[in-house]
Amino acid sequence: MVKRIYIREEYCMGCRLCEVHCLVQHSKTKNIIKAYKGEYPKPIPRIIVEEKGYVSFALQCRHCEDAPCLEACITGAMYRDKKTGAVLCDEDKCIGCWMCIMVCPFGVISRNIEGKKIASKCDLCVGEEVPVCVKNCPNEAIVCEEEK
Amino acid sequence: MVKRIYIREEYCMGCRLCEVHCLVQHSKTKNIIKAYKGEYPKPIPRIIVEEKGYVSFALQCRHCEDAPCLEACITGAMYRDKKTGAVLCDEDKCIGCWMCIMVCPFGVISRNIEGKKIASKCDLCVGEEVPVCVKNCPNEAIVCEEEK
Amino acid sequence: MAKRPTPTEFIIERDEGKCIACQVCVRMCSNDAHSYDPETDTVTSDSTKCVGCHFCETICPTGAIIIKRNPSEFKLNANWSAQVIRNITKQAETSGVLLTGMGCDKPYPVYWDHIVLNASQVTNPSIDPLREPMELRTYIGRKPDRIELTAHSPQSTEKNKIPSAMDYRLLTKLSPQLKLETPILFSAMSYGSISLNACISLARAAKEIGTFYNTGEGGLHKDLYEYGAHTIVQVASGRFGVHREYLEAGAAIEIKIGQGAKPGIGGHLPGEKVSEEISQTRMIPVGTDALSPAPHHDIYSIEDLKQLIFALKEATRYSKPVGVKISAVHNVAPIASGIVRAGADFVAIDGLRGGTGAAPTVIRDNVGIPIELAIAAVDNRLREEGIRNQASLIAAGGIRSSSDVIKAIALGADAVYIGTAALVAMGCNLCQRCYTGKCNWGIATQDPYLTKRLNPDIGTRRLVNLLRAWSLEIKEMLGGMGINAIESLRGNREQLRGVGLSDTDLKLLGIKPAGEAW
Amino acid sequence: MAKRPTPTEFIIERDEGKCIACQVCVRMCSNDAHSYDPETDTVTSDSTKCVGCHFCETICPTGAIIIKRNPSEFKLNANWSAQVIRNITKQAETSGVLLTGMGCDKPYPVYWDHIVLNASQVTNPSIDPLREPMELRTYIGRKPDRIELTAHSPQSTEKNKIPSAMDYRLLTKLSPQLKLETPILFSAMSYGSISLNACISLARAAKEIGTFYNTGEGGLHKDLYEYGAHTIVQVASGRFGVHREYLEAGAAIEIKIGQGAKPGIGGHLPGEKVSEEISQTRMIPVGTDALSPAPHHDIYSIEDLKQLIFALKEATRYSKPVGVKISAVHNVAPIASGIVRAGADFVAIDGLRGGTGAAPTVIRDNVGIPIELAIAAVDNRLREEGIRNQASLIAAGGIRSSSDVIKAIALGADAVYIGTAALVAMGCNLCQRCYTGKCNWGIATQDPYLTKRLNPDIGTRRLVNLLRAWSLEIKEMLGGMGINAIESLRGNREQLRGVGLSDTDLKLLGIKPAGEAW
Repeated sequence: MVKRIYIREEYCMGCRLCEVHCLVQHSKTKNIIKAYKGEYPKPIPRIIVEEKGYVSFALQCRHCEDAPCLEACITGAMYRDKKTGAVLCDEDKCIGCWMCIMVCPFGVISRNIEGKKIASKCDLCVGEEVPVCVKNCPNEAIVCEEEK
Repeated sequence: MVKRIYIREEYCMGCRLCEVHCLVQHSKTKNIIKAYKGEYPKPIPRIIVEEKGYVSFALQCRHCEDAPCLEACITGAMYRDKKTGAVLCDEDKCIGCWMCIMVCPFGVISRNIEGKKIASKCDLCVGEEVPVCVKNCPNEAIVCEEEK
Repeated sequence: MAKRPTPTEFIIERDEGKCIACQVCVRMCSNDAHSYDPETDTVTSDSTKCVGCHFCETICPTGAIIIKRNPSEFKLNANWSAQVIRNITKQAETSGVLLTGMGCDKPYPVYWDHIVLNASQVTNPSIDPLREPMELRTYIGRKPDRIELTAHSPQSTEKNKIPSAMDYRLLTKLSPQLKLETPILFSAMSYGSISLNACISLARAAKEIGTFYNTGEGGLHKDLYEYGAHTIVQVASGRFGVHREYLEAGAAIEIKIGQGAKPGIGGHLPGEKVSEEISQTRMIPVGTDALSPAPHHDIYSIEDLKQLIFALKEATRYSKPVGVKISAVHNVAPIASGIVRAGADFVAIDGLRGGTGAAPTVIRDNVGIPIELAIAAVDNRLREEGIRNQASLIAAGGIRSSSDVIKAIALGADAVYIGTAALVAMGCNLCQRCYTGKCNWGIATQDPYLTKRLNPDIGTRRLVNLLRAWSLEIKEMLGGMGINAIESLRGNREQLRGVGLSDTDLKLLGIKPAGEAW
Repeated sequence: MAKRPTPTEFIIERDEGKCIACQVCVRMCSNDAHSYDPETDTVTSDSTKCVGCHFCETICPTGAIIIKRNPSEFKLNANWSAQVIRNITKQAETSGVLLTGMGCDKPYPVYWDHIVLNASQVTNPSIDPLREPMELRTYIGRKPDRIELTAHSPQSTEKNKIPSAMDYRLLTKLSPQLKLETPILFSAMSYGSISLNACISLARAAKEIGTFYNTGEGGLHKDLYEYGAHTIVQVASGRFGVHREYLEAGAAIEIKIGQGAKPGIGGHLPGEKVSEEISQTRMIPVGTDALSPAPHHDIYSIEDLKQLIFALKEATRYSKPVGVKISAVHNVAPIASGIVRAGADFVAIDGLRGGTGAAPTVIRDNVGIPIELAIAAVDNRLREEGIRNQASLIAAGGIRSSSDVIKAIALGADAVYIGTAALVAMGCNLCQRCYTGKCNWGIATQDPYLTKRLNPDIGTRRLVNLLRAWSLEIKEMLGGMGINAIESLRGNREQLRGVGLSDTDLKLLGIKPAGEAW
């Protein structure tokens, strides 16, 4: 079964700790202080908190069943992991053409341009039992559940 | 009615906080620490505290009814604001000839020479309800009243 | 000096080596104590704005923030403390009554801390609560003066049958009771003084544990009706939110006469907190101040109170207990006696250290008596008058731990209310600024940006954890005394001994000094 | 070591990131603790010069300065504290009496902090002072033993007319009274010990609030005559500034026998403070020491005191109350009784914690008794002797808050004097260096560079604010008790209960312990 990350928007405080921990998780050192103060290229988070007034929610790749980015990718960098069903980006193959970004209906793929140009997106924290955004949300506003 | 700033000299402690706040008000950032530590040209106060023995008082442009600086100004930079009756210096027009300084009977116009040379004087804190020297005097020794 | 700069009570210490300028603190502080300067890509703090709630310190992902008390120190003086000087300074500037939140913070003696518990040695066996059953179940309500039974006609015709409980029928009509699985209830905290998420957390936790929460004078929000079986609905001097469905929804009704934090004083929810939802729940227009008068304007005597008690009993067809909450004042014992005689099924007594959302500091810190003395006085008085069984006694006001609970029960209480302890479980760090409505923990606020910080799933879990932990500890202490039911400890003051108390204290508490045997 | 460097009592912490070198601190410190180095454009501080007045910390525009106590710590010792060691060291170097300012700072018990107040619950209604009238008005002066009235010949000839107050005429001749709108007066603080601006602030605030200030033994500066109707003029052992116009200017006269900070000790205004203006006001040559003897050299007995009381009454044609101020000493009750019998219209009693401009530290901290015990003792004694009505009782000495005021009145005082609290309202932070004449706040100084720091417009406003705030709080507390006039609380010790007091304390204070009903 594919696990999905859901946001319980009524409890998202807008603190953006999910962004912080996502960035650290996807840094080279995985050390929060080095990730922010020492790394080049500067890592970027793959989850984005949207805010309007007092409403806020965290958003990241939905790992769509019928994912437009998979079709749009011209190098085959974007692929679906067989085991987890997650849509992943093979950074070695990615050439930074941004086609995926243009077709993504949720706007959750980012340009990562500090080093080699690549598309940056949620990978459900490959290798972690629970994605770090879920684990570190102080208000349990981000949950990881089997697809409903 | 023209508002004038008056000094109640018997309560002027000589702390010079009026100078500090005047400087900050006329700085670019209006941030006290940046105004003192980071700005170029370094802003200067438009109010000056005079001291002799234990007598001290703050002095700034009296916005004279018959202002010699208005007549002395060769570029027309010095002008009287119609609404408030304040004598103001248009810094774009001012060429720093210092004629105004020479004719001022109170000696309350200063040379500002760190950037473009201009004459620097009290503008009654354009846009503020109460001039900052009045608002920030810890002993209420500076008051702003309709002309008596 | 005309107006001094705001005295800085706390210092925000930021470890620049650890700060990653992620701005979580900037986003989260409702007092705007932190700010980000994009020019320098640094976060700086303005300590004068810090209230000491420790939210930023708690949430900072690198532990870069430490909140310290500002040591700004005057000359050492046992009488003119920094706080006295600051209070006078503030009043010289504002001419106003000093306001505060939470309970009395002055160092009056805490009698709990001068009472020790007994345990079994040799002459009676202690009990291991993990192996043997241990009963904390408590019933709140009027107990009959005597029980009348009739022997059933035995169903079987066997001779010499030993009669069992089944063979008897209860003739006495029992009064309605609240059944508590642990002798701890959540104190009255109104929707308005705390957020709906906080109310929901309390309600769910009460349901899960098998106890009760109390609405305070805030009415019952529509989302809370489902927890009615675990709700004590309050009727106070403003009568806000009181209507038929409200009374019927609750498992019990409490008439609030007074509260420990501000005896003799009314309440005031400022209009800016009266949102659409609160307006509907309290039945007052949006944006109007909710003023609870100091007295009930229809209760000037015990006789008046009796009328209200029975009006409420009538309205609910004598189906639920009706109690009265008072603050512990000098005459608490005779007043409680009057209340019991007026027909109350329980009396809740709130002591000097009881909390509040807002009170004049001078009232909070100087009016009323400590709850320990009040429990002893009331229990004594009711026993002397032979009416102790006619009502249950709920003690409140600064209960901080399971040992406070067990000592309160041994002194004579049937159960305790906890308010501040429940708030702490939900996150509160007692910065005492509840009255500002800017609670960073999402508890004492109605600001939708702040209230969502309290996820009621988490709130419920934490409250349930707290009550489970205390209940376990109470069982351990009971077991140590060789007692297997909290009922057997109630009013059993022989299990208590005083340490460091005067003779008068011991006499009033009705306990012996440590060192004296039974 | 022949002479040690001055011990550093405080540490000046300067945050270099915030210091903008504006030099406000440099200009303002009368102790020259800060200095500017133009070479490096930085301000540095010499902590050894800091007295802990916190003026620089308060005025610094960027909050760059924090004043801390120097933690310089000796080996922990409950008996030989750092202060004891420093005092001995100082005396080993100077061979002098240790001097200090303000009141006793030693941790003798403060009984106010062991007394709680009552509030109404059920059996009597509390009162909301915002909705109902609440009377704080207080009259100071001798009250008649009994009132005689005659019925007026009714103006109308109507039959069965119900007589109104207008139909009666008072036959009893009433003694002169001071009318206070709130039961708080400003204590004696002389022009000389404090600046004229401070005196003007007190006088104006007294006028605005409707109460009184007290000249102390400093005479009446010509600028203060206009506040005569709100002035109590003092006659003390030095008789400085006493003349006919002075006596006539005041609303009441106070004979000063003693003061709480230095019972049994005289006063001493050093010659350097005797400026032209002070010389004229005190009627002594410029630059001479103003020495007030310890005793009045013409008062060695109650009979002598009686002569002075009546001399002053004669001099003012019995038109104003004449009172006597004593410090609270062991025999305060019989002494007060003697004073009342000698004809005093009020007795002011100044307790152990009362302040001063200068006193030997050893006297200040060791002589006299706490005011709480003195009030109770004097009130008891006067009641027992049936002469309580013959004089009003003004309590003084360390009243810090509205709760101290209300407790003093419930114990038996008619009103209280506040001195230190008034100084704090004007800016004082109790650095206790009044005797140096270098008060940075412009209060306890005659240096024209410093006195102008206290703008009397601001001083007046702050004092008025303080009295308004306290009056409001007193009304709230009274209302909570269900009492609508301060007169009904006076000597009403049932409204008080002791917490953490010994049986003897309770007996002497004449109050019951918390937990005991009426």
